[in-house]
Amino acid sequence: MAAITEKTSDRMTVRRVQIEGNRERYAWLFMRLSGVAMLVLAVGHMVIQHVLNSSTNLTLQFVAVQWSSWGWKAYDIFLLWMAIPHGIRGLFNILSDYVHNPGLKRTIGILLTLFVVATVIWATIAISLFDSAMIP
Amino acid sequence: MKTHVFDAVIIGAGGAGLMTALYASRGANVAVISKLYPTRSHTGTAQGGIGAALGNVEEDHWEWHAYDTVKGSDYLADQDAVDVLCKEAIDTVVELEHMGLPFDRLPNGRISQRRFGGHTNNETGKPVMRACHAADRTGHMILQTLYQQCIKNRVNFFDEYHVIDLIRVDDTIRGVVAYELATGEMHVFHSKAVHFATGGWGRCWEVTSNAHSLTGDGTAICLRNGVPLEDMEFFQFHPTGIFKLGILITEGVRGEGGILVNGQGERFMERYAPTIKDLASRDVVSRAIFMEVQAGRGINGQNYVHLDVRPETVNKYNELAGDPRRIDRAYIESKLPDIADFTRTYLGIDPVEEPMPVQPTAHYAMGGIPTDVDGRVLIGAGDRVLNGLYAAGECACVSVHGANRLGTNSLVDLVVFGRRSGRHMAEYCREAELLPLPTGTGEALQTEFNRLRHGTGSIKPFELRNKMQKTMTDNVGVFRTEETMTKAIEDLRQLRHDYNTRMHIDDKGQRYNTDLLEAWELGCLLELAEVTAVSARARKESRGGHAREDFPERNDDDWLKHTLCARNEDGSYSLDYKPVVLGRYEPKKRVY
Amino acid sequence: MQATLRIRRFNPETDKKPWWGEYTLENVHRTDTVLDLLHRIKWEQDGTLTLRRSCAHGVCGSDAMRINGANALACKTLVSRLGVKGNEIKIQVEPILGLPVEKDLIVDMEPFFDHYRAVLPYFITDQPVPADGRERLQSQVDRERFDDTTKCILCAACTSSCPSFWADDRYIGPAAIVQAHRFVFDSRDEGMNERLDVLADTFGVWKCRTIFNCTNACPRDIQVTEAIAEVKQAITSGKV
Amino acid sequence: MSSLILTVRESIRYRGRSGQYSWLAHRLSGLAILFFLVIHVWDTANAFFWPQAYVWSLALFKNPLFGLGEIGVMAAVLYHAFNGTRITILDFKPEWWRHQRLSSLITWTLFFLVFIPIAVLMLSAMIGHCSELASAGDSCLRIPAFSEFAQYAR
Ligand SMILES: Cc1cc2nc3c(=O)[nH]c(=O)nc-3n(C[C@H](O)[C@H](O)[C@H](O)COP(=O)(O)OP(=O)(O)OC[C@H]3O[C@@H](n4cnc5c(N)ncnc54)[C@H](O)[C@@H]3O)c2cc1C
Ligand code: HEM
Ligand code: SF4
Ligand code: F3S
Ligand code: FES
Repeated sequence: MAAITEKTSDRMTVRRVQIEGNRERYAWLFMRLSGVAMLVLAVGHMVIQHVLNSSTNLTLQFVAVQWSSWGWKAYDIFLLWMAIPHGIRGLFNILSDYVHNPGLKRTIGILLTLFVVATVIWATIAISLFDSAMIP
Repeated sequence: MKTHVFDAVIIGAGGAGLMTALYASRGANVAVISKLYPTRSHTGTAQGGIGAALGNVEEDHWEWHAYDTVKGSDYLADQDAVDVLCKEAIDTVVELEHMGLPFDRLPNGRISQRRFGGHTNNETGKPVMRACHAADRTGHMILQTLYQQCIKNRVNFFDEYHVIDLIRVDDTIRGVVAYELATGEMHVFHSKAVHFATGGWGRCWEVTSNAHSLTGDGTAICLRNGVPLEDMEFFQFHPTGIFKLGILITEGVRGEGGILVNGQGERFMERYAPTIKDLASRDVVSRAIFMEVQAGRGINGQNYVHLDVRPETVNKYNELAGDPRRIDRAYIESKLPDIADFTRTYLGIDPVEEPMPVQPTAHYAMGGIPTDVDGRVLIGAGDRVLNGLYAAGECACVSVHGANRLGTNSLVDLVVFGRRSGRHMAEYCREAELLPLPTGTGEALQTEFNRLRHGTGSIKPFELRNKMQKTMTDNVGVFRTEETMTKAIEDLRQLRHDYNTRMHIDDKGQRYNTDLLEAWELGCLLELAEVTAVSARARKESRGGHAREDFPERNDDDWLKHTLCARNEDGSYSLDYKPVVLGRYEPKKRVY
Repeated sequence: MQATLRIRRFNPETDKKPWWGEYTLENVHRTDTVLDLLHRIKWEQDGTLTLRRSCAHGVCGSDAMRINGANALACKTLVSRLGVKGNEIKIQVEPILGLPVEKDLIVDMEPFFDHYRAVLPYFITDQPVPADGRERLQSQVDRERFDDTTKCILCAACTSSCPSFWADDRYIGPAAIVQAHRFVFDSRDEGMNERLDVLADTFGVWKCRTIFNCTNACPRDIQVTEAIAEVKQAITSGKV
Repeated sequence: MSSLILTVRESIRYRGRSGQYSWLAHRLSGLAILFFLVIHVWDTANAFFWPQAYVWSLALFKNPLFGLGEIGVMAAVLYHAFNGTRITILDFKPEWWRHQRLSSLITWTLFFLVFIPIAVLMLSAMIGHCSELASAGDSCLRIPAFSEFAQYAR
């Protein structure tokens, strides 16, 4: 009856698992990571642009002042790269709850991806090439 | 009518049916037919534990377990079968663990064990820790584990099919007839072997721990097909059912130190069982409660007592007994979580703070379809084997429980004899031939079902059921007399007559007609109730679960024998007896 | 007291569409369960009322239904918890959502069990049993890790309360994830790779949007959302 | 599509608790932000590609109707951000899901604490703008004409 006095380890057994790569999993992670990033970026953006500077006195000149600094340009580009994919992925998640036809779901996925790419490129060009000196 | 062909069909997907299926399916093509989804079977409600002399906590031997079982049975158990039960218990419990069953663990990583009523150290007479458990949901884990293994082994399941008859031609088995709940269609399962594992029939009584579905179908079907039933007078009343509701409070509560208290705040079991007190076997404790109540010592003069597992009470008595164990709220929450949940849900009582109101509740059928240790059904006093017909679990009677079953022994019974009959059946099917179905199979049942469906009487089934439950509770309960049982038999005859001639049901449809099936189940209950009363009235002694006020003593000279009750063509019953297999343990007076 | 029950009825043999049946019961007690009341209606008033039930004390998982709008077991829902007003109570009972209604309160459980079977809900290991013929060892901490999810009785209250499952019934659902959790976090089991592959797929855990209805509905008080989160974490971290 | 109707109907009928309402609010706010953001991004890009259109839209957005929408988007962003953070934290700390009721309560409280003052600020700016225009004999409700901003044409 010695056995009863022995004790197994108090440490929890932890094991490694191998899971096949999967898009869903990365999308899930991305939603959370981009979300956390945006907690600072998007909320900051909203507060700065829409509260501290009311849009009632927003002008092109104001934008020009801001985008004369590469810091602000980078801030906005970064926010853009987070927000559009995050939002569109969110939309895709919602749509895929209701669109059960695999073909249609794929098509929607492709269209939304194209939309993300187009939007991000278009807006990135705009922000980075924006030349404050050109504004009267 | 659809016909399916299998080597063997197993009726019932509780612990016994699934264990049988697992083993039988290794050598034969089997189907499991169950009127419930397998995981809904009543095995899932078993709480306290499964007994096996693993000796993980303290010294223990299977021979001690065997002695306790025989003593618990009031010496009516067949001792050769008890030896098989207790010896193989160890192996089967370990096998369950190997199948993944998540037993609670000891600090050294082995299966945890606790005390349970009637399980003792044979040398000291003190309770021994023998009940292996997974919190207080051992049955749930057994049921889940076995079902999981069946899925893994691709066993064929026919869920929500009611078996309603056996196809027996002379002394051969050809299959069963089943009613598909979803469609109302009759199916014939054509097979070489048939195994019944349909569980108990506690629904004969008013206050019961048993599920609504426990209506003894398989046992009644066998009875109707010429199998005399064994020891039907022995039905166990568990001492601690929740007052009025009958929901079971496991003996594990007392195993963990809980005690029973009467209206005067007295631990009355000290008087009835001086050595092991609250952990005496169930019949003893149930009778003690009944007697306390009769003597006006129930709580507030009512017909219940208190079960007290409050840490302060338990610790006080442990200290008095020189037992070093102390418990607290966390301990109760982890060892008895479901019990705490039941009392909180149904009584609004927290067992850590208040004692629970309990009364004896109809719990377990010791008797049933007579079988040998390989699950083969035996016919009559001569133990004639009916080839191809098997039974195991609560519906069967091996007999290892005799006149009173020990707690934890039913789960052992399921897995040990399920395993043995599964093996035997696989072997039998290898050699046996598939005999042709007789013509007109199932037609009689169609007629019977049509009669039930279209009955035009004025009585609804529930009225008959209530009357049956009342008369069984009043007259064939914890204590019985010649007079009460005669009254019960008369009542039951009348009810059976009403059932056959004056009943009607509302639902005339085909699909999911539960109204119809409840009515059919009532037919089984009525029959088993009457067999119980008839068998009980004839036994003029008190033994185990059968306690007679007019014959208070056990009488080994005349009654150390098994009852067999057969159904005659005209629907009456006749009795016969066969000897008990004795062995190492000579009958002596039972003191706890 | 008096109880009025509104029950969603549907008999495929006679009805084109579901309808509401109203039933009044007298002498109802606060301690009665909804199952008691349904039984009284079935037995005393209308035998055609159809439902599943067995154990009557919340452990077999037969009678998950929607009571006053939310999923619960009829046998575990006491009248006193349903908002008794004076001497009256109104109770609304419907079948659970997202599974095809077969008759009255009975739904087709096959799709549910299909999802259950998809997670390989059985013990998998290649390890030989111990040579001494005794049990495998497991420490108390390792046993504790999956204790909560062993309580599941497959009642489907969770899965059928999940808006994500209503939207797409290919979502494997909380119940199946709970069952998988029970094995994934069992230190003796070795099937975690296969199981997590199923759960990491499109219709696996990612369809869970942490709505939490499942946990609220679970009659066994299983922390379902927590279990799902643990599975998600195992998949993202590659560790169990 | 039947599943869409079912989900929408039952998301309202089902007596879920804080979790269900948090999810609904998160989803709706996410969609609202996305709707706004897409317009906002394409519009802002005009500052480079087509300044006239951009300046015109700036004037248009000063209309109180858009102003109210802006407050709505502010609410959506704040709630969505707080709740998203809540979900993320709980996802990485599974055992905290036990406290989801509390966590939603905290989120809602935090949201209102932050949003109300901000809404007041935004509203007063909007009212200030309108009264300014009104005193100049103009109306903030007037839709500006595209041609007014011809000096920005490229
Ligand atoms: C509340 C409670 C607690 C208990 N605790 C313990 C304990 O701690 N330890 C212990 O050892 N024992 C305990 N028992 C006793 C033990 O659980 C039962 O005796 C045992 O589970 C019976 O198992 P079974 O396989 O024979 O039948 P069941 O599990 O009852 O299964 C019966 C099966 O038969 C099927 N069936 C029935 N009729 C038909 C039909 N006509 N057609 C098709 N299928 C049919 C049902 O669908 C079901 O699948 C307890 C019992 C109760 C009620
Ligand atoms: C501000 C910080 C933000 C945080 C912390 C955040 C966080 C999250 C998280 C964690 C999710 C996943 C929810 C889930 O899977 O259950 C999500 C979903 C979503 N987000 Fe955001 N997000 C933020 C900003 C945005 C923005 C700016 C948009 C719009 C462009 C947006 C649109 C969406 C959409 C549409 C969804 C899908 C909702 C759903 O599936 O129900 N989010 N967000
Ligand atoms: S997790 Fe809970 S609600 Fe879901 S099936 Fe299991 S017991 Fe039922
Ligand atoms: S309700 Fe559904 S979305 Fe997740 S937390 Fe529960 S499964
Ligand atoms: S009847 Fe068994 S869970 Fe309700």
